[in-house]
Amino acid sequence: MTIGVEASASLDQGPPDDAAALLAMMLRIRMFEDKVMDLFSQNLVRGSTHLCQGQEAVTVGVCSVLRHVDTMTCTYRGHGAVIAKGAPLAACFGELLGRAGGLCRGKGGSMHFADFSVGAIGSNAIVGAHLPITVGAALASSYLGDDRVAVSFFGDGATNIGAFHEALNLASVWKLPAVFVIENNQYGEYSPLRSTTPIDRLARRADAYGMPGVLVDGNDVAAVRSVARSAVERARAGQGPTLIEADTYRQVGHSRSDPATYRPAGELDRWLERDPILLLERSMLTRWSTEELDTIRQTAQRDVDSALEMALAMPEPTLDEMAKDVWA
Amino acid sequence: MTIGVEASASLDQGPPDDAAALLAMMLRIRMFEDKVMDLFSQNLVRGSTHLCQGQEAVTVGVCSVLRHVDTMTCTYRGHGAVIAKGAPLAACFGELLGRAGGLCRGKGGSMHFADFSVGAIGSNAIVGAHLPITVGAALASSYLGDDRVAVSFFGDGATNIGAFHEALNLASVWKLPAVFVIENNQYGEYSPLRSTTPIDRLARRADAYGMPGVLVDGNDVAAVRSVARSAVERARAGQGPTLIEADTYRQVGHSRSDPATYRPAGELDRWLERDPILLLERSMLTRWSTEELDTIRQTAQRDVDSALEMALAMPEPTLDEMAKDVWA
Amino acid sequence: MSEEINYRKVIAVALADAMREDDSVLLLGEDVGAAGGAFKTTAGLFEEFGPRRVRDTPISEQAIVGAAIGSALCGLRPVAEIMFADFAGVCFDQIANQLAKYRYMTAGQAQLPVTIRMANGAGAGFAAQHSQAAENWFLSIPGLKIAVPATVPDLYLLLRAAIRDDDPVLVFEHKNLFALKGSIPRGVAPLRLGVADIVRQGNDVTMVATQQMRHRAVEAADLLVQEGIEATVIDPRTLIPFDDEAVRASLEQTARLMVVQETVQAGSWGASLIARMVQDHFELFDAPPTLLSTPNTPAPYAAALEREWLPSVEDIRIGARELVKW
Amino acid sequence: MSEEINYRKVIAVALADAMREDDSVLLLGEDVGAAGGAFKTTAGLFEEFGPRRVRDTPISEQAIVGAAIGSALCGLRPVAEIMFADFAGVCFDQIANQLAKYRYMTAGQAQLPVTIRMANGAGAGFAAQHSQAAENWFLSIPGLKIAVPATVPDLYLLLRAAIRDDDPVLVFEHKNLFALKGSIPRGVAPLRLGVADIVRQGNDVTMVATQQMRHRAVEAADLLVQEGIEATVIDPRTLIPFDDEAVRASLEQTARLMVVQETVQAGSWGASLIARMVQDHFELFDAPPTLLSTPNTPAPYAAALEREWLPSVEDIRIGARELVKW
Ligand SMILES: Cc1ncc(C[n+]2csc(CCOP(=O)(O)OP(=O)(O)O)c2C)c(N)n1
Ligand SMILES: Cc1ncc(C[n+]2csc(CCOP(=O)(O)OP(=O)(O)O)c2C)c(N)n1
Ligand SMILES: [Mg+2]
Ligand SMILES: [Mg+2]
Repeated sequence: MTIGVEASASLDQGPPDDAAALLAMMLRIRMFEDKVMDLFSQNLVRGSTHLCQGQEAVTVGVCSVLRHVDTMTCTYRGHGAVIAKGAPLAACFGELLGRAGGLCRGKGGSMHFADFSVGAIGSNAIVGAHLPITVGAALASSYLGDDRVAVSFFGDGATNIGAFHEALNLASVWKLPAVFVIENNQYGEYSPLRSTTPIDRLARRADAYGMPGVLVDGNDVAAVRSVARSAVERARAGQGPTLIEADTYRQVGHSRSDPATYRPAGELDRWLERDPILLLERSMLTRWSTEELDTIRQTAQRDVDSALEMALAMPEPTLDEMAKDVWA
Repeated sequence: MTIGVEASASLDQGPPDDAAALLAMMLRIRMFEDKVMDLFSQNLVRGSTHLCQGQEAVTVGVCSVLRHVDTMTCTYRGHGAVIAKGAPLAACFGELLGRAGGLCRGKGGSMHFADFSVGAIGSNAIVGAHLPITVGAALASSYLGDDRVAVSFFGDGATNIGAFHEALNLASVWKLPAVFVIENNQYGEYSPLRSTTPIDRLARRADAYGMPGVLVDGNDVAAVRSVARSAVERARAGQGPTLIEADTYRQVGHSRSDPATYRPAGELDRWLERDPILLLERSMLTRWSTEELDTIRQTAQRDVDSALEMALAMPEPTLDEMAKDVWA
Repeated sequence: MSEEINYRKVIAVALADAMREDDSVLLLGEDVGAAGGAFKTTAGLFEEFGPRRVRDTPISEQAIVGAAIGSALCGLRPVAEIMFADFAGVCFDQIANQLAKYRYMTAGQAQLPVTIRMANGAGAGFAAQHSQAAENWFLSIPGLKIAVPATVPDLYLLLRAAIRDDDPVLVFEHKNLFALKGSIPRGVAPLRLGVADIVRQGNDVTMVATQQMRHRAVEAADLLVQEGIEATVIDPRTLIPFDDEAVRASLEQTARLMVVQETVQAGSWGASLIARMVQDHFELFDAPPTLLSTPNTPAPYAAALEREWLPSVEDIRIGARELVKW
Repeated sequence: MSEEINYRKVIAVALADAMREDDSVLLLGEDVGAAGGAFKTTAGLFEEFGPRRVRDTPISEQAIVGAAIGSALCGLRPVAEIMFADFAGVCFDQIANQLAKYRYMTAGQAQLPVTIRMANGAGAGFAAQHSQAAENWFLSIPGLKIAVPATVPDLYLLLRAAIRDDDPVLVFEHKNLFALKGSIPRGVAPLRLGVADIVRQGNDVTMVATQQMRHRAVEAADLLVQEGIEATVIDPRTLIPFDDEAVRASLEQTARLMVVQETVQAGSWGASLIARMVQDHFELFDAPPTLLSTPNTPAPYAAALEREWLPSVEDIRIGARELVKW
């Protein structure tokens, strides 16, 4: 059995700034997503949007061990991952609002955040489709002999699509420097995992590809970071890919139109008690004062607020933007 | 671990006719395929053709526990499976030759043998594409509450394609009466299994779908039959699908144009010593005389020869055949 | 007979009627059951017909279409949902190489009474991977019928006809029409696939358009009256088979053809129609046929860009005006 | 400069030249390496460039195309092989929704210098799932370039151009042309994608055809001379971009257009071309444009049927004769 639950690594062992940086990033994402909810209700966001409140520890924990040159792909529920990888908040809001100053000049929208300058090489709106692409990113590292690692985030539901299978198999047979991270938020749209998947622990699927599978508490940022670090080191050392299953929870509905009434009573509350930000703050109280934590929170809020302000001031793309970027 | 190697079941326990029937069927297939090789060289077969000499015990063993109402899907390397399921030899040759009396009136060819009247509901030329279709056949049985089982044969190489993954997962989560049989002939086209697949035993992949995976000696028809019987009974009992890996060997090249020079020296010889027909005949010698075995062989040869003669006498399809069967 | 309902909701009505009529009809797709569909187009069916007949699947489009095919081969009449038509990309082989060809390759042994429903089209800011008019992907694949309903009654009737049909039918439900109102045509004769709707009659120009563009064409036609231009608007309702005859008959009057579509020019149904018409009825044309398409780009997200990307009522009006002047 | 070689073998020559020129070029696909390709089109490359640059993959077309995309995003210039073009069905999403749209959705951040080679077309008895002219599946997907070489030099030049191109290019290698002979155009200027080849000049009719049909068109044109008919034959060489101007210029002389293709009418490149030509250059036409296509069926296996299914030299000759008489 390749699955192990990583014991929660304590942040106490790391430098104190670490925890602060992690908390700050998680707060930025949470506050960003909360703002997006507001923007919804003001009808400022088109199409659909998929939020990640409750899942911040996964993307922040993993991205905290990556450099900008390492690549990251993610899903339509990707705001958090792209922010965690280092994309500027104003350009993120701008993209969401379809503005010229957006990450993709307003052409991609909520489901297609990308910022190549920080290694966020694509959010994908087709379930699982970015996994083969991640394999390609890892192939490039291996081919060029550099030490970049390719990381991919995707949902529990995505483990049932063909692309998942093909990608993991190829990454393993070529021993590529890739890390596959399942954000197991317990649901694929409105379907609980057990209704679509005949096994309970998705990390077990790693066995089918001869790669290690690791289960981790996805609401414990330190634990996530620890397993991610091992997987990234393994990848850099040329030992091949790892599958990480991070157990977490989507605190909001699947998308803007989902009130999430299908959740059993009490489930959300139980998970809110294990809110990743709450858990981190609580663990930090041994070394940090409440005031210090408040300052981190206020800074994050200020950053998010001013980013939104900047974004709202951005112009819409001009019409000549439409024909651009089809071809090189 | 769900994998077990089934101990070779002896045919001695069964009625004596059993062994004779199995042998006769295996010989028919072998002799059919040998004839196809001849037809190649006479340029009577169009496109490509994929032969199954050496793999007969798998399809014959499995199909021997099926009824005509049970469905079977297979690949472009499907002559053996379709014959084992009960399709008439003359119509098989006719299809190969593109004649009006062919199974599919000459419209399908070598890669698309099908005879719905015996439950052979399709040979597929797209690797893995028939697996989801098999799930549908099993769904129909489950929906209608009858006791039909849906069986699918496919290659080792096919276990790396997305459709395999989606099909096995769905069959398992719906507990459908399906049996998935990997004909592991050690190669996908020219690629040995280990070059494309990071694990050595494909039956292990069953774990990823919460279904039993069974490894069996695919050259031992009795052993194959035994594991197939268990899997079919399990399916009929509503306990869901099984993945069977039958270890065997493709004694000829991948397709007409392949001289199979990539095989390591001695490999073919070692497998020829374990030729499934040879093994069966040897085991039968305790209860059957050499003369009796010869008679079975001669009958098979006569059947194949006369079937080919009939097929060669069949007319080509008339041109009005072309426009038929696009629509119901 | 004239119960008011919207385009979104009539889908479940048609499905329920079909399921009551025929026990071999079942539904499968992602969240079509307990949740009532990502677009709520199957709301209530799970409650009425239960989990045997309304089946939630994993996110496995190849398995969904394959399961539909296999169950059809074995006597069922499945209706599969592919949530957004764009996801036909991940199961394209099952649709194009399996579903479409199975009957032919087996010389008619295989029965394929399969319906595939998909939410189609642009206009609501879903961006490039969720906004395609994917019916154009399947035009060159013999063996598939393609329905593109634009109104509530057509959606009801085409869905019923698709499910009753013994051939595979792809039904594209335009997601920008979900709020459109109309009445359920109950007790009405079943629709034959391949019969156009002559939405509007006029002698100056023949406009052919489907789904969202049909409504824009009608709106433009209404405005053109002020300029003294009378347009015929034809909605073919199905692209395969296509009611060429309806278009030809109208061209006899108008001698001018304009097709409006929400896809690019190349590989489109509009270009195919125009090519057939000029080949078969060249003498009917007094002016060059006009095809109004999107620019040669994927669908952009930003509101201003997507608005510009789709042919507008104004584009149609200007196009028709020029065509009539020619 | 005039080394004789066949269409099958020139592929490896072009690939080797590209790989020698640029170390970021690598090949991936099923059995492209050690085995030299299912059609032996990559023979010798593994020996020269080794397993790092010539990579055998599992049977996982989604992963193959995805790996090409991802590696291109990170600086490589991959050439992926999809053995038969029909298998584009199992990786259609990766080609149509990812490869084609990635640059646009990221507003030009993504670089996609990807080439996908596929064996295309009918004529050798491979039946319905291995005989399609799959270039038609991609016409309506903006973001892809499509090359359809018909001769040895064109195949060499187009493959080189595709690999050098910074956009995704699908290169369809027609498997019924593998034995065709020709010379390697070494030392010749690189070809620009989007420039037609005027194969033959004549004032009576303009024939446009690609791949196998180009050769039949030329053969028919040669025969038509006996009847006093002089045809221009244009091979566009790429379908996207398409050299409309070459066709227009020829129509100035001939006023008659005939397109020959090995696919059905609907959704085809030929129909698209005709629709553009009549829309943009209506006044040039003295007769209805003619599109010669296959019947509306999948490719049948039997020799007699497949022969009948494909437009023949005789079909072309008759079609041209009638068109000129019109
Ligand atoms: C191929 C494909 N099928 C279906 C969808 C529609 N869809 C979008 S999100 C989603 C659920 C995905 O669940 P999961 O992988 O668990 O990720 P989560 O949304 O929970 O983060 C589905 C079915 C899609 N985008 N792509
Ligand atoms: C989707 C797809 N990819 C590739 C091929 C080409 N192809 C035909 S057979 C084959 C090898 C299959 O190997 P395996 O599954 O082991 O079956 P075997 O041929 O050994 O019986 C390949 C790659 C195909 N037909 N379909
Ligand atoms: Mg989920
Ligand atoms: Mg094999």
